Amino acid sequence: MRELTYGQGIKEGMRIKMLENPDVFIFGEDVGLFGGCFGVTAGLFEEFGEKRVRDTPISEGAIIGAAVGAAAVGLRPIPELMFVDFATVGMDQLVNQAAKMRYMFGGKLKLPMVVRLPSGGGVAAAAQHSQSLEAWFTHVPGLKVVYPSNAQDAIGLMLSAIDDDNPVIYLENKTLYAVASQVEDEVKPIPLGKANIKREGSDVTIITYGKQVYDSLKAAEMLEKDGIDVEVVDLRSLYPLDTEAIFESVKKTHKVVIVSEEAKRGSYAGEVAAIIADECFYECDAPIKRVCALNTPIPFSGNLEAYVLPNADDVVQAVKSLF
Amino acid sequence: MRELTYGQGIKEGMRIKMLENPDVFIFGEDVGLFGGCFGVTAGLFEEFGEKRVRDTPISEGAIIGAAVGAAAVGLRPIPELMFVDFATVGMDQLVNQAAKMRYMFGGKLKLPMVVRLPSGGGVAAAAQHSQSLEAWFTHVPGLKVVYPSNAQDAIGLMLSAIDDDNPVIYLENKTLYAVASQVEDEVKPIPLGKANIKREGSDVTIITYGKQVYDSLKAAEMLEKDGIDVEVVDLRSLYPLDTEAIFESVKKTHKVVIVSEEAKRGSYAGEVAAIIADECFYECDAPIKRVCALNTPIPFSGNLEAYVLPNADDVVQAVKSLF
Amino acid sequence: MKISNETIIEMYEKMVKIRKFENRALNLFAEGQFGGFVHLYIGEEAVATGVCESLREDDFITSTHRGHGHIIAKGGDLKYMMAELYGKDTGYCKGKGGSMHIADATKGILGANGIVGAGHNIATGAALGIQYKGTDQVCACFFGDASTNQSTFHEGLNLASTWKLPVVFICENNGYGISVSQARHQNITDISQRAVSYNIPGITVDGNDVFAVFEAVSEAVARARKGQGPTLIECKTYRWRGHFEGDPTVYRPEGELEQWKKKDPIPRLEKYMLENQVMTQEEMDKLNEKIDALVEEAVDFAQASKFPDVSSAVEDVYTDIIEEGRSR
Amino acid sequence: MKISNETIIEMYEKMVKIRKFENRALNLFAEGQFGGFVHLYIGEEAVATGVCESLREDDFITSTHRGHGHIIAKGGDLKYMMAELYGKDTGYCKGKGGSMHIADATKGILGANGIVGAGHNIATGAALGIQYKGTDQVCACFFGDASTNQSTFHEGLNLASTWKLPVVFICENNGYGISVSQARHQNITDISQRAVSYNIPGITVDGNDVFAVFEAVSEAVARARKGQGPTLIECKTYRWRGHFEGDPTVYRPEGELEQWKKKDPIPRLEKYMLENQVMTQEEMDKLNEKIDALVEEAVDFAQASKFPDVSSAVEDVYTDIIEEGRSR
Ligand SMILES: Cc1ncc(C[n+]2csc(CCOP(=O)(O)OP(=O)(O)O)c2C)c(N)n1
Ligand SMILES: Cc1ncc(C[n+]2csc(CCOP(=O)(O)OP(=O)(O)O)c2C)c(N)n1
Ligand SMILES: [Mg+2]
Ligand SMILES: [Mg+2]
Repeated sequence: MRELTYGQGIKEGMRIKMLENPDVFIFGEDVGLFGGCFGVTAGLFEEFGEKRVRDTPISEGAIIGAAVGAAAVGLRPIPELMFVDFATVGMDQLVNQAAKMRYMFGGKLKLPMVVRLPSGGGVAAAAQHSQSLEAWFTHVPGLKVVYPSNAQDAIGLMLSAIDDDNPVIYLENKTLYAVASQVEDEVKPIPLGKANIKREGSDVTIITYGKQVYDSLKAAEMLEKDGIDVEVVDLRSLYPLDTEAIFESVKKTHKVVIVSEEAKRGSYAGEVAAIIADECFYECDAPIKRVCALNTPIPFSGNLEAYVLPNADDVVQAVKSLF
Repeated sequence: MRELTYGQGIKEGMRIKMLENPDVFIFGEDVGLFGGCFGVTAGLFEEFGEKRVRDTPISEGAIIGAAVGAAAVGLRPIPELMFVDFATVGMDQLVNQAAKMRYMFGGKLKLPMVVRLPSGGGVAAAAQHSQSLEAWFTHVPGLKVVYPSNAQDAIGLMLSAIDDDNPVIYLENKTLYAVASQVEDEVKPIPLGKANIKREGSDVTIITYGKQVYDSLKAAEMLEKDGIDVEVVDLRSLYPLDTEAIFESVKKTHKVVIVSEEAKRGSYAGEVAAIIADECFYECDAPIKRVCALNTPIPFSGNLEAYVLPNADDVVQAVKSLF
Repeated sequence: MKISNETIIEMYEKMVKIRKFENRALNLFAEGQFGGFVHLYIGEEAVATGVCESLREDDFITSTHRGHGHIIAKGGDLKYMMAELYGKDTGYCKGKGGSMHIADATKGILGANGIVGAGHNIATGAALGIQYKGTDQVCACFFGDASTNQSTFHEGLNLASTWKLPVVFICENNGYGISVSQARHQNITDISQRAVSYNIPGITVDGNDVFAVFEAVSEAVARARKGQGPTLIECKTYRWRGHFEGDPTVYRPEGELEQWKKKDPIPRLEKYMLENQVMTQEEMDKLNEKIDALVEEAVDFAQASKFPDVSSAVEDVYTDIIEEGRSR
Repeated sequence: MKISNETIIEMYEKMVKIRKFENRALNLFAEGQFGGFVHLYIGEEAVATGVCESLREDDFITSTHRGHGHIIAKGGDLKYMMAELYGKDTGYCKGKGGSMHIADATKGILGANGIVGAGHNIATGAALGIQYKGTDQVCACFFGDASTNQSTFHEGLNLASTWKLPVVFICENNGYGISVSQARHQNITDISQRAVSYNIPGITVDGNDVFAVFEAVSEAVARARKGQGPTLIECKTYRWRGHFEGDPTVYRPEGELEQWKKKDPIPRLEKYMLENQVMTQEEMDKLNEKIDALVEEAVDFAQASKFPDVSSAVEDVYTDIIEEGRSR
């Protein structure tokens, strides 16, 4: 075992595949000498050179669109956008091209590409640099979506994402980049679609991912003092979704809280709730709760932002409301 | 009373406000002499002239972005995109500018604009011209979203949307344009956030909007023969959402099916299900069902498209599964 | 530039093939044999032909909503194309794509596209792939005049020029984006001027002169193969039909279409071929008959083919996941 | 062009105001008094100043992530600006926006913007609004060199030129988009060349020469007011600080910053004013002191202000709906 930050984990995943497969390469704004806006690609430019770690002009449409073209002719690009918020600029390329090309062309093309998108708030970056947009991507047939919460998952999911022959949206939480955790010496690929039970419990299931895994684990500890035994499920992969793991947990606890950092309205958390409310309805003995951000853009001022984003206390309160 | 098509209703709503308020104007691709891709603006160019019904170059980003700028300096633009699928090209302008500007600027600006977006499948237009993307827009704080199902609602919602001081996404179903229905001689504005009970019933609630209102009503008739008494709620306004009407109906029927044309995964239908599963849980005595399109892009071939899109039979089957 | 007779005949064959395919599609659509949006290429045949004749089989193209001509010129098979228009199982896309999404990766055809301007970035990306792999392939990117106002035009040309990618940008300036004439959708007349923004060669040619197109593109392709970067080539031409089948074309000034019909690229080439003894009238007639037969064969093939089984609707979203069907 | 002494003094005052505000913000940020992304304008003061001096109070501007200079030059109040950097209730945006989103509609400031390139279309839309209303206002649109590769640059300039809208496009070419030098992000040297794509005047000026900026923009503004459409003006300049506070600027060639510091627009203007008796050294010193006091007043104001009450977080999303808060 060794300690790695989340950011280092993402990098290690990419590096392993770049060493293994010359068709894997990175491009995006300031990913080269600068090492990426959040330092994730630092050192890769020096190691692999400009051909494989390439700075682009500021045109998110060109970044995603060029990835589509490069993937279509046989490469495995890893485009990076600086913030998930800028996916709005390359949305056509992602949704109407990358996600649909294989289907529109009758399955006669594959598009292996991993789109890295730093997400989430908490760094006083305000409304246009703090969003969580997983609900958009998970709504689009043709995309796969992952969201690691720690260094080991970051590596394992990256290895699988790069090997995948389909476009994979790889979401990263920017407050986690510097968070260190234990990692196996040799990390194996984590199959897309496998959730991870971070904490076993029998009274209530918290389903979450990304940064909220930490808030949820903290809430679980707080709730333990009140005698509530919480199970925490880290989805890791948002599509495909590990419904089996979810249903198994719900069958055990009969209560569910879903925690995410998205604006609550139209959230991916809602999709998870809807799936449970349909396919696991009779196992639930209490309302299916969501703890999300408030339905506002993310404000700049620290206290406002903290109020808008969900935290462990909010999770505790939601769980308690079920008992 | 008189008969109008859905398309004529949309036009009448715009026309009334254009006559009333010189600040209201229309622009978009081929909205002028051509009368719009679906003929909705036909005649307005002749009536109001090029200043108020203006053809644009093909740049959806410029269309939405210019609407933002024009609204910011005091006008009430009605930009039209030809297909909702092209919102992907103007997504930044819609999501990061129109939706957030007021909030980011501390409430010191208002942005009255109505963005018209023809939606849905059923016309053999394939994957890039057939989507239903309401889930994206309803997820974005700062946007309001309406989706009329008939001529009268089309007028009433348009009147309110144009008068609204906030950006309103006005979704239109393209298979409904030519569908005629009865309309009051003088149509009053329909407040945003008010659902319409299209059919009263006591056994099950179908929540729907747009084209699926028709499928749902048809299903209700079919189910009547089996002795199932169906209530059909036409949401009309997706945000703000008339949760009161929904909860009232659920309290009566205790069973819910939500019907929409979206890809099921991450759908707005899921949001409605999630709200009920939280706030109305104890009133439900059966799984909350969704009937949506399959999780695929929309295929071209008629039989494939028909299979992918939901229809009355699918609704019947879903309802029956609850009894 | 000396163009061999063989090349000229090949180009003639392609142009006639496109014209006949499109005319047949036009009638079949009018008969209601298939639906959807169908955008025909009649009148513009010299562009696709001159461009694709400059390419090798292992080169790539990206196409548009008006793609039939590009695909035929790059070697697409009429049978699979027609079957796709019908939405049949044997079509290029197994009926999932239709007219706007025909693709054939084996021929380097990266697909027609329903999003105006989508090709600019995809072609640039394909060229990035080529440069990365270090081969001497190129990618030709077709697009219309009105698409040069789309975001992607700028993004694609900027990236391609900055990285000196092997892509040739082919603007088919037919004077309109649907109903909006060029003068109303942009403030310039020669779109090739836009090359200045990227410091790449920009050239305008008569798009109804297949030789002019072939020569300009051949030169651009040679530059691209040598690593000298992209070129923007504007081909002025005209579409004879409405924007899509069903368009009443109210926006056309009277007489405009007739003027352009006089510049029909096919009789123009025929005249040249006869005058220069490239082909005799008899040989041409024979070739035309052969193509008629090919087109009929394609129609028969399409009509005889089955519609896809509905179960296939949930396939091909991913390489590895088959989605749930309606039975659930 | 004869520039009055009054105008020169006004411009000098604005430039010094910007410089001092930014230097103070720099220190306050380093002290940890506030967080977020802060992009400073030091070194580029002549651009915002020359531009805004050409405008009337009822004209509009759109700004960028690097917006402080534009806002000060257009008449923004240092107090409300500083309070916004602190995220205070008294800030321009009540603490909801921060450095990247300062706006003041009463001064025609349509807002700083965190999305690179967002202004191109918004400014074009504001100009559309002006043209629609038939006033003779104009909108000036600020943006960086690297933003001219963004989709929006092309969309905005194309629409504005096609419709002859009263907008002046001001490119602040400081040679970099974050770490990427112009030579690596585009294939051209003079961005004003891109005007050719839209058939509008394009001109490059020394962005550190406030007179050159003022003259070029004044002319463009006059054209715009007369309904003659947009102009693209490139101002070559340099940012002294990192891209954002905290950027180690590893990408800068040695000596580059020092070279540019020699071209500091402020001493250059001071020299001119002294030589031409526009102001005496004493008067200048006095003005500097006055501005120092204004900046300190702003800091005091910001520090003394309260943070917004959390209940305000759910306000201002809409004009009419207040969202639910955490209490629910
Ligand atoms: C992003 C996008 N916007 C609008 C459309 C609708 N549309 C389809 S073709 C077309 C006109 C294209 O004109 P041009 O690029 O000149 O090509 P042409 O049809 O003349 O060959 C438009 C507006 C679209 N398909 N995609
Ligand atoms: C759409 C978008 N892409 C990327 C960024 C990240 N970003 C912020 S500023 C910047 C560089 C801008 O360079 P330039 O336009 O030259 O302005 P400058 O910072 O030099 O003033 C980048 C890449 C962003 N904010 N928005
Ligand atoms: Mg055209
Ligand atoms: Mg710059």
